[in-house]
Amino acid sequence: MVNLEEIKKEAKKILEEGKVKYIIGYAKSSNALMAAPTFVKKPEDIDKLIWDPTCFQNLVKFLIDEKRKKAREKEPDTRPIGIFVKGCDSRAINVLLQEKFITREDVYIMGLSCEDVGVLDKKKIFKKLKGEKPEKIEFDQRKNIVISTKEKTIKIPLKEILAERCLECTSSFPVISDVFWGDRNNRSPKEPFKCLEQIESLSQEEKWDFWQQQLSKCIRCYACRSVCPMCYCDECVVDSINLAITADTTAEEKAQKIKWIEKSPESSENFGYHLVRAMHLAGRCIDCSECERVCPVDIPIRFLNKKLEKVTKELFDYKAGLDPEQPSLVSSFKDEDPEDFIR
Amino acid sequence: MKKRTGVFVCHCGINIAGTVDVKNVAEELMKHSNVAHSEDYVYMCSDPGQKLIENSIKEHSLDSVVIACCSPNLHETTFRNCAKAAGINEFQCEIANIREQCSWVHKDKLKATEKAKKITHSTVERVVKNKSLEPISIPVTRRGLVIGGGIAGIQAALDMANSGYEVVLVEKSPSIGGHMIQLSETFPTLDCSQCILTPKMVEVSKHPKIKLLTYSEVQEITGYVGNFKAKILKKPTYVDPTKCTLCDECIDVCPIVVPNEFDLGLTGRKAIYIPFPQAIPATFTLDIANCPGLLPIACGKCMDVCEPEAINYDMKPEIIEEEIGSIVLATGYDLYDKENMKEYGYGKYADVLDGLQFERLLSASGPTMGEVLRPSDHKVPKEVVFIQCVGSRDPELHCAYCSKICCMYTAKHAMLYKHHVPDGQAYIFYIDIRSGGKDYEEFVQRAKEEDGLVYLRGKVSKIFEENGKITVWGADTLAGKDIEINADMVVLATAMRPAKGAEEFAKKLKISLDKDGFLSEAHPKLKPVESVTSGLFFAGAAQAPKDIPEAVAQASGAASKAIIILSQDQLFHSPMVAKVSLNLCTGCGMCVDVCPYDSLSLKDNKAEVNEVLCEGCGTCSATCLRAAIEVKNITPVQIYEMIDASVGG
Amino acid sequence: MNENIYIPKLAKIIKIKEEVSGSRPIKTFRTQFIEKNSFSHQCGQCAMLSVLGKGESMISISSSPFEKDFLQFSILKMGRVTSALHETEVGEIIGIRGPYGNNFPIENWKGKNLIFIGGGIGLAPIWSVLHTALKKKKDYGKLTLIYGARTSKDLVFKEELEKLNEKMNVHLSVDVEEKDWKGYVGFVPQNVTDKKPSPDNSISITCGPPIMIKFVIKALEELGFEDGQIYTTVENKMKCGIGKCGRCNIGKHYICKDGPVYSWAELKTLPQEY
Amino acid sequence: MAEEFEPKIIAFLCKWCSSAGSDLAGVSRMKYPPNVVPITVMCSGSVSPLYIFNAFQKGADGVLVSGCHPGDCHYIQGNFYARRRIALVKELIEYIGLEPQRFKMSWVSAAEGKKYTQIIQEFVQELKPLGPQKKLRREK
Amino acid sequence: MEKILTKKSFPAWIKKLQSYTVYSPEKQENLWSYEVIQNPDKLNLEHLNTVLAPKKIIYPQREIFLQFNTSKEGKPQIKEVLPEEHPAVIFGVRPCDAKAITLTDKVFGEEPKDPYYWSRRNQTILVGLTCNPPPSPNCFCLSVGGSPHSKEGLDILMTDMGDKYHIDSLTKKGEKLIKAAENLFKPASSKDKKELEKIQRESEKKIKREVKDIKNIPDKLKDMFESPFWDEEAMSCIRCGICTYLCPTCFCFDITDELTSTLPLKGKRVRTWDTCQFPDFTMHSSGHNPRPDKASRLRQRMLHKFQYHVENYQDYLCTGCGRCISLCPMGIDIIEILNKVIDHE
Repeated sequence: MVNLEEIKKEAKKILEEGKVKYIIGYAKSSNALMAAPTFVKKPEDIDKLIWDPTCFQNLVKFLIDEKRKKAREKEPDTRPIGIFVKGCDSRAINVLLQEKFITREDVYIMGLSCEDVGVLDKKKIFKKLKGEKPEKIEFDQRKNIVISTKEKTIKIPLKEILAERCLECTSSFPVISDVFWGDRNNRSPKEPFKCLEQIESLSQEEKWDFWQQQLSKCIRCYACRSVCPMCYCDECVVDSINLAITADTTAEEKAQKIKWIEKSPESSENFGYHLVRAMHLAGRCIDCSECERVCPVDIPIRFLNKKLEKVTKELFDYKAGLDPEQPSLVSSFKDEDPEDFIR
Repeated sequence: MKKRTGVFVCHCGINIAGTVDVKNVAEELMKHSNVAHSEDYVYMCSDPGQKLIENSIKEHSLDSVVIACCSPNLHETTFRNCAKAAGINEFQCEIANIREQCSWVHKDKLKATEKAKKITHSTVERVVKNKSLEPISIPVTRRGLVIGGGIAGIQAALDMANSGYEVVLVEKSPSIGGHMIQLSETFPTLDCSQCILTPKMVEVSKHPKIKLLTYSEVQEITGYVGNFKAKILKKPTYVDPTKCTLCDECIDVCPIVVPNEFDLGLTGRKAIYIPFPQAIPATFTLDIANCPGLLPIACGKCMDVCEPEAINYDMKPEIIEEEIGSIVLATGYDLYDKENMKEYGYGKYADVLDGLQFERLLSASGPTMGEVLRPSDHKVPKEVVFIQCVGSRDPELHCAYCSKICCMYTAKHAMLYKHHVPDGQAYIFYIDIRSGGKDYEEFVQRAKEEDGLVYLRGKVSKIFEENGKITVWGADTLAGKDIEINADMVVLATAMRPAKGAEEFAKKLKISLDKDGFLSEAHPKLKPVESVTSGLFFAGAAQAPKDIPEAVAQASGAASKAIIILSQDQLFHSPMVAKVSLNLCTGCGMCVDVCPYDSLSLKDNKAEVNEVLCEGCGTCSATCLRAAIEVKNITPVQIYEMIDASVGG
Repeated sequence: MNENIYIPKLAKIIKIKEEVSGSRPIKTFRTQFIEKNSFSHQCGQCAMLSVLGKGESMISISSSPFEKDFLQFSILKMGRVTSALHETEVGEIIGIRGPYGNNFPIENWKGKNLIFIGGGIGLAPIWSVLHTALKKKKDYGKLTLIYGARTSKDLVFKEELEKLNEKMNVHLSVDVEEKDWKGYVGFVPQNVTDKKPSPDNSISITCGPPIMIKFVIKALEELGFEDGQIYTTVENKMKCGIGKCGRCNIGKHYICKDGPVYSWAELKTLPQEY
Repeated sequence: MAEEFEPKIIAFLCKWCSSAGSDLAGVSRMKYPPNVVPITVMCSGSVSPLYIFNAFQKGADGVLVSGCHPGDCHYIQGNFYARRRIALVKELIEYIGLEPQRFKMSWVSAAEGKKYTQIIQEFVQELKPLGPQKKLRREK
Repeated sequence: MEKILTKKSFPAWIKKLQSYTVYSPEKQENLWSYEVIQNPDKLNLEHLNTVLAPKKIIYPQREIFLQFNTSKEGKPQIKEVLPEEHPAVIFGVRPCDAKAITLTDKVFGEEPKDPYYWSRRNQTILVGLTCNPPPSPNCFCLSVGGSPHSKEGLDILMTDMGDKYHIDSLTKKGEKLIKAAENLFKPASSKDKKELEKIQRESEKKIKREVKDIKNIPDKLKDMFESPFWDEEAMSCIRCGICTYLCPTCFCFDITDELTSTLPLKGKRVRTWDTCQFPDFTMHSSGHNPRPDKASRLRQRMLHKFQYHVENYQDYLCTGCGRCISLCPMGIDIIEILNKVIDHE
């Protein structure tokens, strides 16, 4: 069992020793159902830290900010960043290591096992609460969640409100860490890609109708890419501006920047964006599902990523984020890669 | 400035104009805001046609041109030269293929014209964004490297050295000579292999331009055409060749006996040895793998007896670095492994020999001094069965290819056997006889007719030893019956395989291999000695099974190709190479992984292109998630515009 | 029905002059509306130029309002739209909407000495007011221009600058030493300090890259200029030109509407987000 | 009578094999429908998924990517990377509901003019009953 | 004019509004969204906050400004594209969202007026609904000068009174709408009015979240521009556009050209929503960015809403709908930030 006090003790120790620059962890937010990222710089602030199934966020995203900030500083503090990492988050760290975006020395990984739980799905709870504001939540034996609103207190089995990806998670503990709390029990859901069956069983036209309906909702707030730890480019290929401008970017380079998609939230452009996004995450997505969680219009984005995860596994026996040393999916091949689709 | 493009639509007589309304194509493109001039002409590639283009370029101050005509494979160079003559950069000229890919394959004039417009429009979009480029010049180190000291390597090294270039010849064994020096007599002329090869070996050793490194292995080759760097490991022989007098005293005292490679295990040798009497360099080698130890306490007998004090146990491996302009690879072949041919008793029965072993038996310098005696009991074999295609031409179980030389050497073997044992009987199992080559067919006929060899068409199913005889079960498919021969000796014409370690070596050099593991040439017909990596050439059996004359011819071919590079002050490379946008690159290294030419590397967390190595394939560009790398003049933005034009948007 | 403010008016390019070549080229475009007198502007105002298919870009009008027949823009090739503008040829038609923003209060400056301080392409916004002042020279006191660029090749309006020498004090500078350069060597703010324009009864108008403006203001303050005597222009990214799209918002101001001309006294009250 | 629907096809052909193969079809005067506009690229490995999505967005009714047979790549292994990448694209666009017939990959060697011709003929035949591709196409 | 309409008759009223495009909140899976009503009988006004405010109807995320068509010779053709003339009614508008429309009215109404906005705005009738209970746990309209039964910006305000609606017609446009089915309405009795007052009072009590001392916020913010406070608060921001795209008052936009043909060059100029939270929003083409980091962008959002807009229009650019709080992926809470601002030393 993960013991929060032990985590705090370690946090305090490494902060006092100056071993880390700061610690990225979770704290309570104004919303009882969702923790907020917190950045603990001083040992006296460690009491803010929490660890429970409301700790949704994949904090690895903030390592990108840190890297950018460091690049701007003249004499950067090169100490590692302490970071709370769940099983899925740790795979994100591995991908960043694999793609040489960070080095192992940049992070002090504080691994937390989700054990037999995981994180909540806010939307599922929302459905159960029918709009009432939760005032307080408690966890009962890691089996149930007890939610109190103004009017009532309800007890819901955790299984009913855990995030889908947690129910389908295969390794709920970090695969890479410097310190670790909790157990390393592997879960093995019988059918890891069962969630895709429903869409896959649709006819071509039904599939189209489904995605057309879902993707036409997109308002292109880009929260899915903003939250994704794999989306660390200074400038996204689908943006038509030239953000990564340096002093020697020529006018011509800026002028030639391709508009792969238009800014208009039209169906074609939304598809363009989401297809490129999915492609660029093939072999990189570690299924933290943050993209889907943050989507304000409830697009089931995870089903796009998950599909490619499945294809990648089945066709190429490739799984993202398990080994920082393996070559990337698209920068490697095997002689026996399937080609039955090729004429 | 806005590009001023000229569009020239060729009629190609009626080849294009018969199906495509060329005037209409020219008119349509004139609507393009970058097209400053467009016209059509009956034969653009003719002298007047080219003159017309030149004049138009000058008259309309064009800075780029699109020629809508036949395939770029035919006249791209013509028109680029023409553009150059008119004063514009050759890379500002592109070809729109409206003949092979349009007029010749369609009938409907209206639709073909529409398609021709799209193709031409798309090419205009490309050229509008083309940059003027200059070929990349590369300095040349005028020095060659030959890897492998068999007949092919020797020939290549001599040809290059005799043309006046310094050559480094690297051989992994203690002597040059390769397999040819093991042979007895050579088909079809039956001249003595050693007699014809040793003079060449001596020439190599004496040649002032050749630096011979035996008992050495190339460990690494970096760099690129004209500028390779080779790292060569020279293994210690523990004998100083300048002091060694070849007195043989050390051999006499050495207590260790191991199978002799030169005789393919038919004889033994000591741990300190000279591979064969005519070895070049003529010196002893202490075989450290078999020597009981270098410490004098362990043995040290050889050192004790060596009067000239040539033996030095403290000799260390040496890394030699050489700068090289071009390389000839002649790593040769080995025979198909015994392990693979157990059904023929190969490796199990002493009297089942392979072709090379039999060569040694026939050789005057061999274990039997040229007498044919069977290894088991040193008796003269009276019945010998020769089996062809052992391991070759057997796609299911062994090698799919034909080893090419076996028909000939088996005929030679049987013939020489008969010369040695006139009352002996030679049977040859064969699938069919391949005797293409100068005087080859005559040779085989002579063997059949004059020496009374028995050729049996069919395969051998089983070989087993019984009562001191080797029983061969086979089939004569012509006679349609099963055959059993109780032979004294069986000689297998085993398949030729690429030399051991060649695969690993090729991987190190990033040379691709064919499915059989032989070196893969750049083009099977037109570039048979070139590799895809420029500056690297192939000679001999490393590329495919070859006989001596072929190996020699190819070696001379490879040498002349290598000399072409060495003879130039500088080389030129296509400037259509990858270019990195440093501000977009995050240094993930995926492009480095996919580059087939090792032209990309990471420097300060950014990808860096070695333009000389880059062949412009663009795989890096499609792999990069950040669009941070592209190939000049076929950039994503050009493709983007071309797609627009091609859908007719 | 009100006029749709987002629809550009068509104007023909009647003259193009290459001011600066090289990797940061500048060209001056003279344009004429197809429908006459589509608008008139005041010194310091901007207009939104359209290249259809590429987009719009806000450019300051460098011709004086006295010039009724044409509008003139000097444009540094910078991004998508300005690159497209640099590709146009005489006779081509572009779109213009505007004029946008406030103007230099030249009426209030009558009788005063005017010191124009510019760097690089920053001379363009000044050019309009400078020419207006020249036209009514007797209304004003001493006119001075302090102008510099990276190299002599990067100076705009070179020929006019030479002629200008006869009518006013012109002090040119280049950032680094070069052969045959007779003027000042050093950055524009240093040249200001060196030339010591007097603050008495003077107004200074400065325009250039943000970093230059910052140091010029410092230099002027050291020379004794009051905040109200220093004028400059702010050019943030703009899209609508009418204070709605929100891009050029700084504090309570929208630069396209409330700017781009500011006295240092005014500008000081705004957050430094330019 | 309404004119028969003529699908627009973009074909990304590698320069060394497939484009040469299509040249051979020309030299041999084989006939195939004029619906395909070829874009010759250096290697099938250089075809970015973005090109494919973009072609559909711009109104292509079908897209073909064609390279050298495995092992024959002029650039040694570019087509192997392409094979992997294109497999992903193919799965993805089928998954979102675009008709799988609209996207094809083929190996066409320089000697396979006939094969190229057949591929185009079949492709056009398969696309005709599907009608125009409107799903990913931008409104005009 | 106060009327009573039974819930049973409500669909009948809507059926009478055939000459209008009628919008109402519709539940799609978990989310509420304003959609054109297909079936008046299925209308349900018990909606929680819609993801997007009715702003999206009057000021759509994408608006075509003009179409152009060029040729190499001759002058280009530019065609203005104004929205079609089509009157619309939006039912179930929450008072905060209606108030928000009055705020954008001011921005787009300031000379020169925005023709696209007004062409839609003038044709739209807003029928509000008193928030009882509040549609979001993060409602704080009371703190920013609104209320769950505010009439500001509405043409009609409806209040749910169990089996009937209290209908308060506020403008001529509203009158017209009632006139379309006059016989369905009964005048409100004094008892009804009393009940209404009670409901309204209760509805205010149900608003649980508040900003302390909001009147002092603008002044407080003025002195906080340089404060490291913003760096701290923005640490967890991921620079997405949720807070602003979902905000009923945010109005920033971009104008871009989209091509439909390249030979000849044809296309359209479109307006799309944009947000100050995107890094490229303020970036000059030189690469210089006056607001280079997320701290300065969060600050801009806060200052624009609670200082600059107040200076220009004497009103907060925030109506307390709580959307940005509920949907911020990282739990950034505008109320908490404001309360911290007040406590800031």
